[in-house]
Amino acid sequence: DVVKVGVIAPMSGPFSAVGQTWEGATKAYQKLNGTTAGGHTIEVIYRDLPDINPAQAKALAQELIIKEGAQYIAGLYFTPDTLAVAALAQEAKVPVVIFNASTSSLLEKSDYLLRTSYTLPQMAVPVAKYALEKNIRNVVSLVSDFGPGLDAEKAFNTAFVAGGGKLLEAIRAPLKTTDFGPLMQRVKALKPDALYVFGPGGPATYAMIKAYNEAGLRAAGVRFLGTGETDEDQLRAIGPELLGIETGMFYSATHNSPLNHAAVKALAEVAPKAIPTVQLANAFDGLHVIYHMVKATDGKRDGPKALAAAKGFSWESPRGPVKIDPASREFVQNVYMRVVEKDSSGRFVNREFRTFEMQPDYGRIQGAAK
Amino acid sequence: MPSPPIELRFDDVTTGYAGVPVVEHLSFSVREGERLGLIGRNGAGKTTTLATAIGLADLMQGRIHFGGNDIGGATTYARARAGLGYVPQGRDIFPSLTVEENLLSGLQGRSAGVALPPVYALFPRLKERRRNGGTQLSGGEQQMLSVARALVGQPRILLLDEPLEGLAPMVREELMDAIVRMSDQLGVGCVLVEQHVDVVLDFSTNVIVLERGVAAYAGSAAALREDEELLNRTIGIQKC
Amino acid sequence: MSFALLSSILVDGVTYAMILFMITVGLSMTMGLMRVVNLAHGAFAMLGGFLAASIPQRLGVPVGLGFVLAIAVVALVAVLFERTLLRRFYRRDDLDQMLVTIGLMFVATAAVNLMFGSSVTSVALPEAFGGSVDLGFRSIPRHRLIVVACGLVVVAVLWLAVDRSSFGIRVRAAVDNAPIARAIGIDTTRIYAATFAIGAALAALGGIAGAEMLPMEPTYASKYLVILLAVVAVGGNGNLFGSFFAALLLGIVETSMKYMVPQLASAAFFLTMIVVLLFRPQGLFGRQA
Amino acid sequence: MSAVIPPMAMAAPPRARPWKQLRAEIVLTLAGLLAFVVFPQDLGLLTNMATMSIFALSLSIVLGQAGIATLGQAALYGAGAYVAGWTALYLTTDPVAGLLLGGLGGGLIALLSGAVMLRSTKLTLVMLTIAVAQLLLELANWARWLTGGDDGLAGFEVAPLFGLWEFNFMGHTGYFYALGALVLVYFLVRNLAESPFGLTARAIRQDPGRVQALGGRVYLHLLAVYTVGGVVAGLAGALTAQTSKVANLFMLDFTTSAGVVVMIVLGGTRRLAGAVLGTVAYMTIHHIASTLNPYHWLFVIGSMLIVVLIVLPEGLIGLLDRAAAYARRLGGNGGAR
Amino acid sequence: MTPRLQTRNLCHSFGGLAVTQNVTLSLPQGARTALIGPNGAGKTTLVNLLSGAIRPKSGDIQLDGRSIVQLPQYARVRSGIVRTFQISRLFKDLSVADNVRVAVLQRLRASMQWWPSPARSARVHDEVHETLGMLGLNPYANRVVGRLALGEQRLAEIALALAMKPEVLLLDEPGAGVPQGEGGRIMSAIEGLPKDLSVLLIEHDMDLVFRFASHIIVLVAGAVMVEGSPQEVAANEQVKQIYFGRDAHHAQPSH
Ligand SMILES: Nc1ncnc2c1ncn2[C@@H]1O[C@H](COP(=O)(O)OP(=O)(O)OP(=O)(O)O)[C@@H](O)[C@H]1O
Ligand SMILES: Nc1ncnc2c1ncn2[C@@H]1O[C@H](COP(=O)(O)OP(=O)(O)OP(=O)(O)O)[C@@H](O)[C@H]1O
Ligand SMILES: [Mg+2]
Ligand SMILES: [Mg+2]
Repeated sequence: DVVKVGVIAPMSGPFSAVGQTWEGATKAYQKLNGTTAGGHTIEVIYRDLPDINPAQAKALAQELIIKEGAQYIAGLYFTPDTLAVAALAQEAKVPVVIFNASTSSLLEKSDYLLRTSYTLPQMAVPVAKYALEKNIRNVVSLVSDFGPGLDAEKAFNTAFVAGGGKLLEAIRAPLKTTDFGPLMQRVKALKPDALYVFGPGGPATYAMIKAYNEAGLRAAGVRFLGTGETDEDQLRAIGPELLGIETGMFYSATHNSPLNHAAVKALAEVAPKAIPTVQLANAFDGLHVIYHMVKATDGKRDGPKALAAAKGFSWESPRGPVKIDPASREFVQNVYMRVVEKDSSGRFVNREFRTFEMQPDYGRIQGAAK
Repeated sequence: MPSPPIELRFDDVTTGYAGVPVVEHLSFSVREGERLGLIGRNGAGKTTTLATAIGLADLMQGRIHFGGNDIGGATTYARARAGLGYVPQGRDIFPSLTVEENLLSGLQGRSAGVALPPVYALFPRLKERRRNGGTQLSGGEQQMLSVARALVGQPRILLLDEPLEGLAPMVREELMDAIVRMSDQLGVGCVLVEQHVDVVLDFSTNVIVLERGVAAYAGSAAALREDEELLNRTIGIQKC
Repeated sequence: MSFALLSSILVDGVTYAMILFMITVGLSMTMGLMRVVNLAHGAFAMLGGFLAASIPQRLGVPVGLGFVLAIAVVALVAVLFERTLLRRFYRRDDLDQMLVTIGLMFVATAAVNLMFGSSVTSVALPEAFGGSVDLGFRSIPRHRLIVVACGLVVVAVLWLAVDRSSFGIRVRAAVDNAPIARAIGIDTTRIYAATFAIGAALAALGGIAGAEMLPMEPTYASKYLVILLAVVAVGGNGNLFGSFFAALLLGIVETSMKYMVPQLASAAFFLTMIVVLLFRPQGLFGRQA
Repeated sequence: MSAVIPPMAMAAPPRARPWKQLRAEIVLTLAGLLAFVVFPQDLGLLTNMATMSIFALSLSIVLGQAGIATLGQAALYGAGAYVAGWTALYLTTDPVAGLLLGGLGGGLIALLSGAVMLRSTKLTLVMLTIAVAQLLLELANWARWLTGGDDGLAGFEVAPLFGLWEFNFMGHTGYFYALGALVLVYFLVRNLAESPFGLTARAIRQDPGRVQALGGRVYLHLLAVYTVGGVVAGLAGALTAQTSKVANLFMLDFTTSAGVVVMIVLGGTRRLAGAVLGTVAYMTIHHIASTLNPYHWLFVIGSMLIVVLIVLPEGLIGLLDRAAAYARRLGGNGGAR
Repeated sequence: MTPRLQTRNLCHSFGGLAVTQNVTLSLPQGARTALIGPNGAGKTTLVNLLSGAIRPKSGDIQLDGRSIVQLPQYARVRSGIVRTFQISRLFKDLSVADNVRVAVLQRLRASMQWWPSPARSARVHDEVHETLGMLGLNPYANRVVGRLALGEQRLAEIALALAMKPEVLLLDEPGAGVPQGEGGRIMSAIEGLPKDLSVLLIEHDMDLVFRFASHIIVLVAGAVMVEGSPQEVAANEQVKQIYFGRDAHHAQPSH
C-alpha cells in the first residue's frame, strides 16, 4: 500500500530555489532510507504555491487530502499560508510537518502542527549569548519590519540586555527596502560594538551586506551578528562580500558528520541544481518524522496517534542531535556559530566554531517569563 | 517640362474596410496641374476613395498608379514621400504637438526655413498662434493647419477631403484661390472632396459624382452644371 | 538636526534619486514620446543587468565592453518585441498596452529564472568604479558618484537629442495618429522601433548602473515596477526633467525618513506621491491634458 | 424641401422574459453544479474560482464598464477580508453577517479613496490606486495588534451557514456558499450593467466631457460605480477570508491587483461573463500548469496573455461569440436550404 | 420681458490671448440668432462659457434674469442650456440609439437607476426613436457610431442635443461636414423645434445662416462688432470686408 505525503512548496517564483531544495531533499532522503516505512510505500507529491496566498494554500491542502488521499501535509514556506492550512488540519485531523514557516507562536494554532525548521528566538538567543561572551557591550539591532524580524529583534535584545549588554537602538527597516545605505550610516553614527541583523533574505540581504561593507562599518570594526545571511545560496551569489561574517544557525552544508556528508552527496546526485541550504535539513528531517509517524500508525490514517508518536521523538539528523519537545511540539536542536571562509577549493563556506547544544524555542520561554 | 507629367490613376478600383467594399469599380486620373472634383452624399465613399489613394483603406481590386509606378502595395508614407499630399477630413491635428510642430511633422526632410514662410504667408493666423497646442486652435484654424501641414511637404498631387469645413467664407475664398494658384503656377494636381457643389464645379475641370460607392457621373464640370436632374437625384440639390 | 545628519541625508538622497532617475529615464522617454505605458521596462533593466553580469565572464571580454554588449542585446530584443508584438498595440487602449507588456515581463522573469537561477546575481563593476571617496564628514562609494554623473549626462544628451530635435516631433505625431502621420510622410515603423530601442537601452543602462542598490534577481522587473511608475507619474507623464526632479523629491523624502523614522519610509514615499498627484494630477512638469 | 424619412418599423422595447433574461445566471448555476458533480474532489479550487470570479466581477464593473483604470483593486478586496475577519473575531461568527459587513468595508474604502482619486484620469489615476493600496498595506503591516501584520489575521471561527451547514474540511458548504454568492452577485451586477446606470458608465468611459455636456455628473457617477465595485470586491475578500480562515497583507498587494486585471483581460473586459470566464480559465491553467511543471507557470501565463491580446482582443468571451455566430450561420444556412 | 439668456461684459482669455472681450448679448425666448465671425473669433469659446464648460474671467451670465455664472455645467444643462460640438463628440463604441439614450436618461435624471421600471424604459425607448426620427437616423439606430461616415456622425451629434429637449440650444456649426443636400435635414429638424425654444447657431455656411436667423451677431476678435437683422448685417461694409469677402453677393437673406 501507499502512504501519500503532500508537500506544498514554492516551486516557481522568487522562492523556487527553496522548492527545488525541498524536492531534492525528499528524494535524497528516500535514496538513503528507502521508499518504504514500516512496509508502506511513501509517495511524496508536490504542489506549487509560489507566493503568500492562504486561500490557495488551503485549496491545495484540501485537494491533497481529499483528492490525492494524502495522509500527511508538509512543506509550507510562509506563515499566513500555514495558518490557513492549520485550520484545515485541525478539522481533518491531518498531521502537518512545517518545513519552514518560523513564526514563534505558530504551533499553537493547531494540535496537528509539527515543525522541523526553527524559530527565530531559538537562533537569536544563542547569538546574544555569543556576543556577550565576546565582550560586546553595545549593539544596534536592525531588522526588517515583519513577523520573523520582530521575533528576532525581541529575542536578541531581551537576551542581550538581560546578560548585561546595552542596546543602543532597535531599527526596523520597511520590508521592501533595498537601499540600506542610510540605515547603515545611522548605525555608524551610533558607534556600536556590533550590529545584530535579521532580514528577509534574497535581494534585501544582499543589499544589506553591501551597505554594511560600503558604509565602512566593517572597516570601523563593528561586528556583524546574523542568522541566515550566510546561507549557502547567498554564499554562491555574493560570497566575497560575506567573507569573515559571523552568524548563528542550526545547519550548514559543511557540518562535519557522516550523515550530513551523505545527505549533501545524495542531494547533489538526485538534484544537481539544488543548493544544500538549511532547507535541505528541514525537508530531510521533515520526511524522517513522517516516516516515524507512518511506522507508528502502521500506515493508517490516524492523526492523534501519529502526533502522539512524534512528541518526544529524537534522532540524529544531518544537523546534529534533534528532538521534538513533547509539550510544545517545537524542534529542539543545536545552534552553531559559524564564520564565512574560503575552503581549500576556493568555495565560500560557513565554518562552525562554537556549538550551543539543544536549544529550545526561547520565544515561549521569554514570553512565559514576562 | 522635360519629364512627363506625374499622374495619379485609378483603374477599376474596388476598395473598402476590413473586406467590406465601400467603393466599387472606380476609375479616374489626375495629372499635375489638373483639378478633379469628387461629390456625393454622406457615406457615398468620397473619403474612402481618397484614403485608398494614400493607402489608408483596403484596396480590394484594381490598380493605382502614381508617377508611373503601381503603388497599390506601397506603404502610406512612401506614397506621401513620392508626392501625394493628404488633407484628411476632420483635420486630424496631432494633439500633443504645437501648431508649428504640426507643420514641422510634415516636412519630409525639407528645411523648415524654406517650407514654413510660404504657408505662414497663406495663413497668417497660424503664424500668430504657432506656439499654441495644435488642438487648442479654433475649428477653422485647425482646418488651416491641416491644409498647411500637407503643403509644407510640397506635394505634386494634393488630396483634399473637405478642406473648407469650418472656414469663414472669406478664408474659403482665399484658400481656394491659393489652391487654384498653386495648381496653375506650380502645376500641382488636386482631388477635391467638398460638400458645396458650387465650389467644386467652379474649381474643377472634371467631376466624379459618387452614388453609394459607384461613379454615377464622370465628366466635365461644365456639363454636370447643366444636368440638374442628375444633381438632384444624386446629391439632393435643387438649383434655384 | 545636525549638519552631519542633514548632509548625509542629502548625499544619500541624491545618489538614490539618481539611481531612480537612471532606471526610469528610459521609461519616461517611451511614455513621453510613444505614450506606451511599458510595464516591461523593468524587465529590460533586468535583462541588461543579468547580461552585464554574465557576458564578461562567458565571453571573457572586459567588463566595460560587456556592458556595451549587454545594452546592445537589450536594444535588439526590444526591437524584436516592438516589431512583432507591441506595434499592434499603439492604437489600443492603455490597458491593453499595459497588459501586453506585463505579459512580456512575466515571460522575461521566467526566462531569467531559467537561465540564471532564482537568487541574486551581482554585477561586477570595472575596477575603476570600486572603492570609496572621502567627503570629509563621511565616505561614499565611488560607483554611486559615477551613477550621479551618468544621470546628469543622460539627461543632457536626451534633452539635446530628443526634446530639441525633429525626431521627437515625428515620434509624437506617429503616436498621436499613426495613419495620418504616415499619410504626411512619416515612416512610423522605423520611428517606433528606434524610440523603443533607445528606451530599452536606457533601461538596461539604468539597470546596470543601479544594480548595487536594486539588486538583480528574477523578480526585479515586477518588484520595482511600482517605484518606476511612481517616479514617472510624479514627474509628469514622460517629461524628462519631470522625472529628474520627481526622482529627487521621492528619493530625498524616502531617504530622510530612513534616517528618522525608517518604519514609515515606504509609507512616506507613497504619501508624497498621492499628495503630488492630487494637487498636480498631470505631475510636477506634465502638460495639462 | 425636406428629405422624407420612410417610416421605420421600430424595434420594440425589451420586455421581461425572465428565463431569457436570467440565461447567464442559469448557465452559471448549472455550470457550478456540473463542476461539483464532475470534480467533487476539487472543491477547494472550485471555491477559490467562485470567490475570485466575484473579485473579477468587481473589476469588470469598475474598469470594464466605467473605464476607471485601476491597479489597486486589492485595496478593496483586502478591506473586505479584514472586516470579515474582525466580524468573526469580535462581533459574530455568522458567515452572512461577516460577508455583508465585508462588502460594506470594501464599499467604504472605495468611497473614501474614490472621493479623492476619481477626479484624476489615466496614468495618474492608475498610480493613485496603486498608492492607496500600498498605503493600506503599510498601514495594515504597522497595525499588527489589529491585523496580525504579515502573519495575517487568523484564528477566527465561522459558524454554520444559516445555522445548518458547517464549514468542514470537505468544503461542500464553502463551495455552495461561494457559488450561491457568485450567482447572486452576477445577477445584481448584470442588471447594473444593463441598466441606465451601466449605460451611462460606458458612455463616461468613452467621453466623460460629452456626458458632462449632457448634464451628467461624471464624478459622482464614477464614485458610485467605484463604490459598487468596492462592495463587490469586499464581498469577494470576505468570502476568501471566511473560506480560508485567514486575512493577510498579500490580499492588499500590487500582485493581487495585477493578477485580477490579467484575469478579466483574458476573459474580456467589456463583458461581465468575460470576468468569470477569464478567472476560471486563468485558475484552471494555473492549476494544470503548476501540477505539470510549476517552473514554467509564468512563462505560460505571460505568453498566453500576449497571444490572447493579439488574437482575441475581446478576450476569451470573444471566442465564444465567434463560435456562437458561426454556429448560427451554419444553423441558418441549414434551415434555409 | 427679460430675455431667456443674457450675458453682461463677459470676458475670458487663454494666457495672454483675450478671446472674449466684454461680450454683452441676449437671447430672447424663441430667438433664432446666428453667431458668425472669422475663424478664431471666439465663437466656440463663447459657447463653452455659456454652457459652463469653462468659467469666465469676469462678467455675468443670466438665465431668466437669474445669474448662473457660478453654476456648474450639469446644473446649467438641467436648467435647459444644451450645446453641440463643432467637432463631433460621440460615444464611438455605442450604437446610435444608445448614444441618444444616454442623453435621454440624463434628461430624465434616470442615469443613476439600477432597476429600470418597465414603464420608464418604454418611455425612454420611444423618446430615443422619436429623436432619431427627427434627423432620419432611424435606419442607423443599431449601427456603432464610430463606423459611420463623418457626415452621418454630425447628425447623431445633433440628435444628442435634441434628445435633451433644450430650452436654450447652442449649435456649434451643425452643418459642418454635412453635404449641401443633407443640410436640409438638419435645418428641418431645427425648424421643427418648439417655437419658444431659443437657439443660438454658429455657422460659416451663409445659406444656412440666412435661412435660419432672424437676428445675427458678428463676433470679431472676441468682441461683438455688429448685430442686427440679416439685412442689416448683410449690408454692413465692415462685415463684408472682414468676413464675407468678395463673394458677398452669396450672403443674401433668402426671405
Ligand atoms: N473605418 C470604417 N470601417 C467601416 N466602415 C466605414 C469606415 N469608415 C467609413 N465606413 C463606411 O463606409 C461608407 C463610406 O464612407 P466615407 O467616409 O467614404 O463616406 P463619405 O462619402 O466621405 O461621406 P461624408 O460626406 O459623410 O464624409 C459609409 O457607409 C461608412 O459608414
Ligand atoms: N484652450 C485654449 N488654449 C489656448 N487658446 C485657445 C484655447 N481654446 C481656444 N483658443 C484660442 O482662442 C481663439 C478663439 O477660439 P474659438 O474656438 O472660440 O474660435 P471660433 O470663433 O469658434 O473659431 P472657428 O470659427 O474657427 O471655430 C482661437 O484663436 C484659439 O486658438
Ligand atoms: Mg468623408
Ligand atoms: Mg468654433
